[in-house]
Amino acid sequence: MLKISNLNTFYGHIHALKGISMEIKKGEVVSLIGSNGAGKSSTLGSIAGLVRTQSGNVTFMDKDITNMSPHNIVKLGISLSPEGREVFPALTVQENLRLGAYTKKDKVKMSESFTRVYDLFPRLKERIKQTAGTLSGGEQQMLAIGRALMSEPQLLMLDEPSLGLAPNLVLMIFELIESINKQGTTILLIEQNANMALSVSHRAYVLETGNISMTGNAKELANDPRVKKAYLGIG
Amino acid sequence: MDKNLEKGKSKNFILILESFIEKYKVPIAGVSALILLGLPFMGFSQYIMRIFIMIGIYSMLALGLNILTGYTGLVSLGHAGFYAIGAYTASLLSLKLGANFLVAAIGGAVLAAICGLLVSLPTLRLKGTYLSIVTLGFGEIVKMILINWDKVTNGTLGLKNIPRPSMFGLKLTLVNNGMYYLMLVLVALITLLCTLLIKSKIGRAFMSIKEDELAAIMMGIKTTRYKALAFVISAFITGITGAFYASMIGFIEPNSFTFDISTLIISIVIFGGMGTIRGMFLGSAILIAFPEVFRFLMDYRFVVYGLVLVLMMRFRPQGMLGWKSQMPYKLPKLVKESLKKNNKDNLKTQQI
Amino acid sequence: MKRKLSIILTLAMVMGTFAGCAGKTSGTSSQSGGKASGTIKIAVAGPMTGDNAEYGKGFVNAANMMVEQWNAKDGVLGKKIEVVPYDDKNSGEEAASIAQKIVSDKDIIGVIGHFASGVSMAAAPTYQENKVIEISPSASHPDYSGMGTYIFRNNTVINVEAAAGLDMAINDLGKKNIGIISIKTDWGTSTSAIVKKLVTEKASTGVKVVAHEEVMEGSDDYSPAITKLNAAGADVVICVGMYNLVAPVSKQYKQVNPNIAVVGFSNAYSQQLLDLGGKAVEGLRFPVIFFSGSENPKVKTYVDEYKKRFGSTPSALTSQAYDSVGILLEAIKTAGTTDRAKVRDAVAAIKYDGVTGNTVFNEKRDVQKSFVKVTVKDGKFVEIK
Amino acid sequence: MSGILTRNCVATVIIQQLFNGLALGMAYALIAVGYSLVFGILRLINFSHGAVYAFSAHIALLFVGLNFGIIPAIILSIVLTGILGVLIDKTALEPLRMNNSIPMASLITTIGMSNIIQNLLMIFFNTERKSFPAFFDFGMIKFGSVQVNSTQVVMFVVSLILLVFLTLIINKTKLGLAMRATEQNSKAASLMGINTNFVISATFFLGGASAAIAGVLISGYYQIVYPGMGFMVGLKAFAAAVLGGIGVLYGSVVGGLVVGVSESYAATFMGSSYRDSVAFIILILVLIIRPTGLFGKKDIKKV
Amino acid sequence: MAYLKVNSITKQFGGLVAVDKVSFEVEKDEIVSIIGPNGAGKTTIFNMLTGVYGIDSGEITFDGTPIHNTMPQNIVDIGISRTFQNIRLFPNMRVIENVLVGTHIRTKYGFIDTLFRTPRYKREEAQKTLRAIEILNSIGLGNRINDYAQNLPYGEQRKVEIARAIATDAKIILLDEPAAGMNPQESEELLRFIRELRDKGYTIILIEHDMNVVMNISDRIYVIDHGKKIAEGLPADIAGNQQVIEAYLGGVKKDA
Repeated sequence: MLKISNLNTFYGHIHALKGISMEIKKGEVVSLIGSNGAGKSSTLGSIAGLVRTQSGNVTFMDKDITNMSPHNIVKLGISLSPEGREVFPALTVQENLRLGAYTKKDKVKMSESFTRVYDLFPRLKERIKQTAGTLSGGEQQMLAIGRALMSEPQLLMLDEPSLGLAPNLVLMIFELIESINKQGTTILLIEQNANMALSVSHRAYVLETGNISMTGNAKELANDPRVKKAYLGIG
Repeated sequence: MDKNLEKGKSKNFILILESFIEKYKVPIAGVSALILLGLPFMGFSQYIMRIFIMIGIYSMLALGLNILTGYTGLVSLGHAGFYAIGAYTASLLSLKLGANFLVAAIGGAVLAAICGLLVSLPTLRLKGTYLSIVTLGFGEIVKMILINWDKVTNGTLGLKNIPRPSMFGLKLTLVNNGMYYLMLVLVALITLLCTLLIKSKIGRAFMSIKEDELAAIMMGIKTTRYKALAFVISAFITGITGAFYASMIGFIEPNSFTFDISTLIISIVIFGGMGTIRGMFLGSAILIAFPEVFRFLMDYRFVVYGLVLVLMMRFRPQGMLGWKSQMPYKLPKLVKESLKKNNKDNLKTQQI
Repeated sequence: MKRKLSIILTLAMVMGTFAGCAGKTSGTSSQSGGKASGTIKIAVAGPMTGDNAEYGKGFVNAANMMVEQWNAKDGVLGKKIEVVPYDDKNSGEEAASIAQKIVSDKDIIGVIGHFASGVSMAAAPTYQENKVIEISPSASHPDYSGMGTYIFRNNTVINVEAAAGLDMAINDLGKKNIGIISIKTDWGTSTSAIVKKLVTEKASTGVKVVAHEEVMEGSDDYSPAITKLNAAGADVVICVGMYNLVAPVSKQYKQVNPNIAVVGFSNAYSQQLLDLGGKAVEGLRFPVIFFSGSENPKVKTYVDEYKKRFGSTPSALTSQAYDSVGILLEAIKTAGTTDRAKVRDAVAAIKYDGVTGNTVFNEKRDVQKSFVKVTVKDGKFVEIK
Repeated sequence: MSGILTRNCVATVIIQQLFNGLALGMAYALIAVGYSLVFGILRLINFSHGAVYAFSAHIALLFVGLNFGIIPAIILSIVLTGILGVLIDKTALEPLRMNNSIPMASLITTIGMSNIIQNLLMIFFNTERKSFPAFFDFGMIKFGSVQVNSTQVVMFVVSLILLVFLTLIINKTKLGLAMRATEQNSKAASLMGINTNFVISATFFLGGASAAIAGVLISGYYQIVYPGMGFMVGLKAFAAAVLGGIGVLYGSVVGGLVVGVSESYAATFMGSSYRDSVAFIILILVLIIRPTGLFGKKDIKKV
Repeated sequence: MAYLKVNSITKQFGGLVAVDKVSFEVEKDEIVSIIGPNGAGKTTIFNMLTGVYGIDSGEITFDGTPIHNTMPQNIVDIGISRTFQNIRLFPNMRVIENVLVGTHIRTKYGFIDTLFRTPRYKREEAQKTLRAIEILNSIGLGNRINDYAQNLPYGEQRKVEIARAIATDAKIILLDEPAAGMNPQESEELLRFIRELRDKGYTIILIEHDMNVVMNISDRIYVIDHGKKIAEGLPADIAGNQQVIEAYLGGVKKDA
């Protein structure tokens, strides 16, 4: 479904992605793990059109989307829930979600999306009129994921969804990821919490200073001593 | 990829240019000095000489604003206010108290600097645009005071017959090119002042504030104090320039110091290249000469002027000469000597 | 690509600058080096661009008309006359710079301009130092003509005009409670001061200034000032400003008090006053030295010609510029030489009968003229007999 | 001077000046809205706004002169001025955003644009002051000894309606939602599928259109139009916008009214030559006490 | 008395308690790590230590002197310096200039010295430049002094930041995720360097995610979660602490 080949990205003079290639198939949960600054967010940014790439290309469902502008990429069915949640603090929960469905013209479909998201996150339903800035961290994360789901994406990209959440919430978020995936959405996940990420993923890529250092089946990677040592501190 | 390649190329170009200048700096400096000193003898008309003086004046103004905006990152839209304070104070000192130019100019500069301090104090807690807005307001308020404080400033009638400077018993005028040489001296002094400041811990503190104020604070830099200092120095230079301008033009009125002047100064700073000293000269040379050279455009010349600003920002926002030096950092002499010695003494200092 | 473009841009600009400077230098030096060529040049300096461009352009129009008449009769001293316009943007700084440019052209005998007093005064020292005659058709600052012996003013001196205006307010209209609204410029400030002084001298007759308001040029909203004058009980307003003050003040005042009488000054005398003021300026009175509706055949031909060529009625200032050119040319003719010192003496001694009446310069190089009283009736200027 | 004024008169003057100030203030508010809209979304002082305002008045005058009728002329002016706003953004500012230029570059660009527009106006319309028809003059309305001009009333009412209308657009429409989203976080907004460049251009259109309405109203009030008309008014309206908290619409209204009324009183009690600076004095005082203006929100900054 | 003593400090943002009654102590010449999941409040603690934020309650003492709610500049002067989670160098200044800014607070010449290039100016400027070169050499950036900070690769930018912190003559250096973005060799090098620093008499407080680094280098570890301290002890203790594993390493592994 999504194919990245030989992608190079620079931030100023920093070579953030050094020719990475990867692929995601329909229905998969793929995670991207690696330490801070390894290039995980740059990868998502390059796919979503936020970061301009210098060379290489990104294709989505056989369509070249390299360096397309973000709003057009959203229309094609890719949605990103960015790191740090980035909800619109002065807007209400309802308005935030409404913005998630900005590209949808159909009123009926939109209300379906609302129902789906409120079903997934009953907490948000209780806070419809509250401004997003007043929500707790966990609620904001739910809102960010819910917002990304509003456009009914084919590919959902989540950047550190468990960041700063209490353990029980983290568990809940990962359960959600699984259930969203079961509903048919393909997911690309960035997580620092490698254990958790690998537990819900089918496959994973390990990024290290702009290069993919390992890739493979999630279970195998979780048991790989190198991964354990580098990212779990065990062994 | 191409972009990076091109960047590499232009870096090389700058390096070659800079090494060339470095290599031949003595002859280049000599020739430039000779040209500048010899200009009056090259048969230029007084009109052209006058444009040269105006370029000098605006170079000084730009150098002054550059300290504040180019190095410290504080954008002032009210420098015409400091310019006016310098001009009026100096003129009043020489008209009413008969002070000679030097005393009057320093008086003007000091008052401008004091006003710079006063403006800086409340504005230092303001960020970015808001600070610019307050300086804009300051410029307008200065104008209002000049208009309404009739008893001292003579209101809208302005001050006239401002005496020309006398030095060593010689009255400096445009005709005997005294004003031109005085301008050269002032420009040289102000350039020296700026260079000395920039290449010191003070300059580094200024730049660090512009680059990242919080990081500067965390390095122990008393940012409030340095921002105020930047205001004071900037206003001081602008004030001196005002004094020189007044004695050159002989007649000043509140309308000589409008918002347009403030924007012209800032345009020069950006046009030439913020945070560089060389840029200020080229910036003012071009923007001051522009309306003169393009007089034949008549009505359209200020349209073209606007267009030049817009295009410039679009294609070269760092300014004409706004490149970063590619030459190695200039180490102080003492350091070079001791490094040489250390090299002989082997690499014992390789550890902390 | 972009970099190349910008480098080209940079180079082009730098080259342009130097080429421009150089070009100019060679041009001027050849002129100053050689003998005066076959034409006599008159510079017209004023705002050709910017906020007051209408005045500068009016000066140029008038000058061209006058010069063409002379050229049709073989010019002066057998040489063709050329008008060279200079734009000073009504800024002292630009004017001073232009003055340098003008004085470096040896063919230029004199300058008609500049427009505002402050601007004229910034340029005057240069003319004086270089012995170039400056005749300003509009400068009104009391000290202007005192700047030097080559500095002339072909605009009425305020004292005389102020007295004429006041006379209309007090004697013709029979009003006693005078309100003054004046523009905060050198001219406005000094004129209103003179009016006030004159009123004080007549205090015994019960005339008094009930309020004086100074307004900024181009504020457009004069209601605060008007409210104050009205509350102070003014029954006549002396409006010290150009048409752009008199018209809106009349408009805004008449909305508050339809019976207010307004007296203006000759500077406000222009077609635009009628265009801008409409009905509100009906009944407005002011003294002028130039009256476009005059029966005087000389004035009539001039006005008709001007209208035909430029589509509007010439204003007082434009007409003074017209006469100023005439004065200068006449003086050259009288002097019989282009030697500026001699021409200057001829100007000082001239008796010129132009469209703005008889012009004679006094020892202060100011003009003394008689005034015609004019009012607005049915959208036209009418002389009060 | 006050010796001549009776006490009753003083009261009348005070009330009268209040009305004068309110009408003027509402006009400032309308122009201020344009600054505020653009600042809200781009954090940029759009120095070309004053020239845009002057442009609108000239366009309206042009079409009135061509016998289009008053209403069509006004509508054309609003539309064309809005388009001018969009043009400024598209030709000059959008490329800068794409290049991630420093904020100062945009500032200088708007100064350059202001130069271009104002000088083109001077070339095509001449510099003299031109008479503008008094569209809304239906005579004076008297309240006791206080008189209010009908144009003042129209100005106040139309401005109020317009501001309510703008508020509705911003709070109730999809475009408004997109505007608010872009304002708060343009990166996140683009991730929602919002074409932020389009939204910014739309903002410039609204800014231009509101300047045009202000242009028509104010010109109808003073009945004077000239290319330089936007300069001082623009600076003061800008001060008003900052005073109220730039980026906040009702802040602009309050700011405009404060500037208008205080100017009016400054002219009464200090003299008209002080009025132009009153806006700036109040502005500076307010900014010292509240660095983001009366109703401005604090930018939340992360360390 | 501990060298640096943090006693029950609390910080609230709005309704959110970011740091809740956290206490810890650092002895001289120690390397102490503070770990915890992202968003746990570690950086907030650094911000309170360095004076960026005031504290709502509690106290911080350094060598017996209370330093909470003091201006950041004074805290640098006292001898605490830091690096940032997201590198905050002066990007358009050269590497050596960045480090020279670090020496600013220890450079005593004044305005007049600057203008007249007095011997005092020359002497101090030379001393500080030498010191900067020395620090940069020791951290392996000797060949980079002429480069502009923004042109350096990520890992080297981190090092410059550390060099800049050292240049303030700090006694305690706070490192906020110094190993982030470094490859294993670079981390290894960094580890060695931090140890060397400790041996030279610097006290180090570290926020780090790279467990390799943390476990290998720390003398003691504090674990923060949700603004609260949940554990403290030697690396070995922490690695075995069930609460820590749950909070930090990602809790219950499901059927994976």
